[in-house]
Amino acid sequence: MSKVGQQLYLSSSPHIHSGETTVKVMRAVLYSLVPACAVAVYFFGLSALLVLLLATVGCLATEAVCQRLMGQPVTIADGSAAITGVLLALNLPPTSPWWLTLLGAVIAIVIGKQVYGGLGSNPFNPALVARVVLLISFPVQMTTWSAPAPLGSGLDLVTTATPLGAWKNAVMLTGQAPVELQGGLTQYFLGNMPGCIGEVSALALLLGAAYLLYRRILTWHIPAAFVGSVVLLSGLFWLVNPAKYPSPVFHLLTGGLVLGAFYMATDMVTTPVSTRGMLVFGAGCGLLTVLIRLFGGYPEGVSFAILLMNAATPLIDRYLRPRTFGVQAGKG
Amino acid sequence: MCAAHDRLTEMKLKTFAGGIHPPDNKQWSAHKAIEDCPLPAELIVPLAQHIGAPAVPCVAVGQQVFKGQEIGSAKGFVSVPVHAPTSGEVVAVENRPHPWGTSLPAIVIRADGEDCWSPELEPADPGELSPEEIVEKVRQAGVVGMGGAAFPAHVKMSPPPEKQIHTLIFNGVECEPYLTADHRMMLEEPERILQGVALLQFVLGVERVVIGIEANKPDAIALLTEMCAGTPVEVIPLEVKYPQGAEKQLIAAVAGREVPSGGLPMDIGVAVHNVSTAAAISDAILDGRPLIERICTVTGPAIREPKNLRIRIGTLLSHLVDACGGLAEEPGKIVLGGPMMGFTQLGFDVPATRGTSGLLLLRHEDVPLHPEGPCIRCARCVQACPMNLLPTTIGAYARRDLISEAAEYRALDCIECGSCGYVCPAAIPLVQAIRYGKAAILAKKRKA
Amino acid sequence: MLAAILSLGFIGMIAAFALGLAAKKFAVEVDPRELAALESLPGVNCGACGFPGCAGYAKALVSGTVDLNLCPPGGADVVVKLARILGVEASAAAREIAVVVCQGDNRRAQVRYHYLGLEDCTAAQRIAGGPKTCPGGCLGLGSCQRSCPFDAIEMTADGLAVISREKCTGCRKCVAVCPRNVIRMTPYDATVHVLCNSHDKGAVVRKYCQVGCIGCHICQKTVPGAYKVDNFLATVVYEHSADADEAIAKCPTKCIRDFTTGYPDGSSLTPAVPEKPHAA
Amino acid sequence: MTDLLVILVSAIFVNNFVLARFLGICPFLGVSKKVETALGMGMAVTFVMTVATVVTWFVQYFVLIPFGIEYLQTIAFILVIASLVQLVEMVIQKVSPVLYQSLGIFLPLITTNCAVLGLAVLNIQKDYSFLEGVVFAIGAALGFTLALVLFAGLRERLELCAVPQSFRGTAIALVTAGLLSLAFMGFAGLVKG
Repeated sequence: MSKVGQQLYLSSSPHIHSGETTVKVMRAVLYSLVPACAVAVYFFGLSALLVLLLATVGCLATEAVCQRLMGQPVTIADGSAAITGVLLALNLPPTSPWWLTLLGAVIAIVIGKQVYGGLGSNPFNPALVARVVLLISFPVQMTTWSAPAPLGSGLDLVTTATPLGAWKNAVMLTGQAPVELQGGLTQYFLGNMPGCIGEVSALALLLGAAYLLYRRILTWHIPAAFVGSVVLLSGLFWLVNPAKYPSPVFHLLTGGLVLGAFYMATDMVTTPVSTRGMLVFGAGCGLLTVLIRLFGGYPEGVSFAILLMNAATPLIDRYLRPRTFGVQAGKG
Repeated sequence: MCAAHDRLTEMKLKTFAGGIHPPDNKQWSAHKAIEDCPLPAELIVPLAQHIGAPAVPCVAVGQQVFKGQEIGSAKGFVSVPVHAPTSGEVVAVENRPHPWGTSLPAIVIRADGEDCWSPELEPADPGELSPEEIVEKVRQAGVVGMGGAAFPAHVKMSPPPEKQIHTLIFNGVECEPYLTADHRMMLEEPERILQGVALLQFVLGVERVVIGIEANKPDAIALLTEMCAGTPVEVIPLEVKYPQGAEKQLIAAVAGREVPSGGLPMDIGVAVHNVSTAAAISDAILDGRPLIERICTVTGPAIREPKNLRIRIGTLLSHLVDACGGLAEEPGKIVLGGPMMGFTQLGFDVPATRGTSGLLLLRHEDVPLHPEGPCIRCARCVQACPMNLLPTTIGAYARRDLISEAAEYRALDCIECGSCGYVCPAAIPLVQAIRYGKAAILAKKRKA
Repeated sequence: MLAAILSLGFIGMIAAFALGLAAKKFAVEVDPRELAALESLPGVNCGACGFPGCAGYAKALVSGTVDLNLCPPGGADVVVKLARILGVEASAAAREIAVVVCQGDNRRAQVRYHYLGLEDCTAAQRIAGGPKTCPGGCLGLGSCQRSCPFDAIEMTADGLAVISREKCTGCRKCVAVCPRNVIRMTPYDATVHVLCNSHDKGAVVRKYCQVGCIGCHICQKTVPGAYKVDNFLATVVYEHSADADEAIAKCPTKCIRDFTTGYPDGSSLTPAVPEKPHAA
Repeated sequence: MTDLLVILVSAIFVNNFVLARFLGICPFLGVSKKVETALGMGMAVTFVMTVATVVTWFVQYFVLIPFGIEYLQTIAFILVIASLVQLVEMVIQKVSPVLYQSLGIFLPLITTNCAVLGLAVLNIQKDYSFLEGVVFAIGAALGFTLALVLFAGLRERLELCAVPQSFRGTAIALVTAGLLSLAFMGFAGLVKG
């Protein structure tokens, strides 16, 4: 038999691997966002495309510069910065000025991610950090919405209010929900409504999410708990006073709920690891979202809700560990 | 057979929570009948082949020994003697490379080619033996758990009186990918297994006896079911999932009960033995023969002709490779045992021991090499962990030497099955990190 | 005005009374010497003394059952201070520092397999005894570096730990963490060391390391008394090592080194020690 | 009843003492390295805040106002609160040495803690009744504890992260506190408090 040289590998077990890698996971998430981006470009035209490109390139460039400055290997090829960029763009209005988009990209990567040590270390979702910073710092630019102008329709982007914004205004002024908002649910589902680039089309987002579920990158827990608690709580208010509070379906289809529940709240890095923890996390997001939407100062609460639950994630992880095999419930 | 397979896939199979589905790769050797490995010229019998105190040599250099003669005596209760695997001359009692990674005491025997059994070994009539006598004979025969852990079998056969065993489970799961030794034994030598089953049932006085087999071995399930018809032994097909064959997971699947953390199966009235152990017990009593050989699967993409070999304990791995037609290719990794829990070796100059269920040779391209990245908290390890632990958290604490935190997250409950490491997309050596943490926790406990 | 003085005074009286009562009722005895001892300790909580942090050591000190010189980071100053506080005779500990007695980095010493796994020497040592062929050589995975509370250990690009003479406080953490016992405590004043940790025969050492001690006795013959060779490995007899540096040039494998003239090759550390007293 | 609830919710979330009013930053940064310690600190603060509110309310309405010496409010409050904290410290040291050790030097810090003093002053400014004041105090203390525990959880997690050398310690803690405060801004306008 042949002589074995020093070319042998020795390691601890296991000696085989599933073949799944971080890069593959990130790529799959990017692929799953393609439909939402396509719909956005269809409805909002070149300005949306520009925001998407600027945000993505901005995030990649910022990450590369940060890592170069800190003398670390540049890992922008792992796709995580690109995801942050795309998600950030999807959370911006289609008419965002270029400087706003770039600023958001820098904030997301520097404050949201790299100061914590890069991939896997950030406690808050970087894209949401950037969105909230921008929302608070530049409320005008961040809440200037435009009605969709589908490609080929010849329409220009016209400034208008989002359905949630319109509802909030009406309730503040008259105490009553405007009737016409309840009507366009099918249009909302398809994405034909004003809003952030990525939050308009529930259909496209769900398509992508279905792919992620199929690839087992998403588990159902967080989205289900998120959507479920929103339906439950908003349904409760709706049943009590349908004239003032919008229906659960309205809640689901408008604003960033689908984007939030399936993409932002499922960011693995910033969410709990145990099944029970994920359910609590999702339910907490839903609860806070409805509370902020119905009673808060902001018309949309998804971003804040997720950030708040991000903050609670370490505690959830700590107190909702899975019950270890062979340990009686309630003991250790 | 086909019908049996269909029935298996239709049934809701018993299993446990968590676990993974690696490709089983048993096709390399599953259809190969057991072959006798040619007797090597020299056998190196390590004195430490089991969990517990190593045996103490009781022969001198130059002494002639018979096959089956005791050459190392047990030291203490949790220990077993070792025996000469063939007749010949003791040529050395010294440290030799051992599969555990260092040089350890071993007895080297030069075979005389006669392969002559010791005249002192005599078959016994089990009907005339008391349970205690059977246990003692099993101990003298050096029988250990043959699934890999090599825990002395007589210890599991003599539970303290307050722990009455009511369920006896035989492990024919063989959930490690690549390995087919138990599978072939169940197909080719079921009588040996069932005789051992009957003996254990008698010794422990149990009502319920179960043989658990993974559903990817429909032929073995069909055969044993047929042979057990009319006996109290029940054959239960189990879902194909790793680590179905881990003791605690097997009990959970079959008996629906959890072994308490830090406890033993006997704490909940269960005893688990491997099917090959049952066969070895049968040999020890009915033939009076000690454990000097076992079935070992030599397989993997780097071996020319994968086989299931009947090998003598103490055969060098190089000899096993030669018996399988040599190497097809330069190996990248030599693994003793299965790919999930086996140990890598530095070369082929170590002997097979009683726990050697397989020799797996991987090519360079089969070795997972992609570099470790940061944990993205994807929770795959959490979902895969059959013990419901948080592997990534324990690993992170352990490698930062935050030992009490690792202990708080129950690192000691880890069974090191490797499921977390298998699924980790960041290629973090989780099992190694947790092992490191466990060792540190135990060291700290000893100190305190 | 009067109201202000009176009312504030009244409130103050009540508070004082309540506090006085509480001070009596909830009094907790703390040995003032313990506080003083804690104050004089460096407070880095390195654990070198073997107690849980400086507070633990301070408590143990007051109990009078432990030595005063268990705090290497504090050095002689702290021993003197502690002695004054506790009213005992000071036995100043000679300063000791840790030295990695190996020069066999991955370029000069043979690596016998590709190690995959944790960047940790203890973990690697468990995989077939570690990836270095030499049974005593530095594994170069940096466990000692990570254990050092004073950032005194450098890992060279080729995987060798080198300890800075200036930064090392002699806390022995690295000594405890090294699975190969290749880090030794040496007197600070001794600057010449034999940098090898292999007891294998010369011929064997030559096969796996270019810079290992082969046990040739030349150093011992050159400077009698300053070296001793035990089981094929030379070591410096630190009590008589004044002229040990004369053997450096004679060593055939260059495994003797004077740290005042340079750290092992590949290290970026620069020797910054004043000339030796006898070298004038 | 609704008023009390509004006061409570407002004090916990909307006008969180740490994250919206930026009071009590010192213990927030100092005692947030471990969740257990943070909980202990939270309880100590809750106790001190409630008792301080009760006592200062009485001092204000039965001493300062009747004697017309409201201008001595700050001094009087500090005096009362400082003695109170001393008292708490002594009791804890006797009753739970472990808690005492982990709270360490931060217990005396409550003495001059602006959160406690700020609470007492705000109470008077807002013309709260006695009951409202107590509810406000409990809400503020719960909000403080919530922020502290959330923050401690985050910091415990940061211990396991590869934070760049220059950001380790207080720097990253401050960044995190900022982001946490940012998230709490989502509660703005939730109730008019």
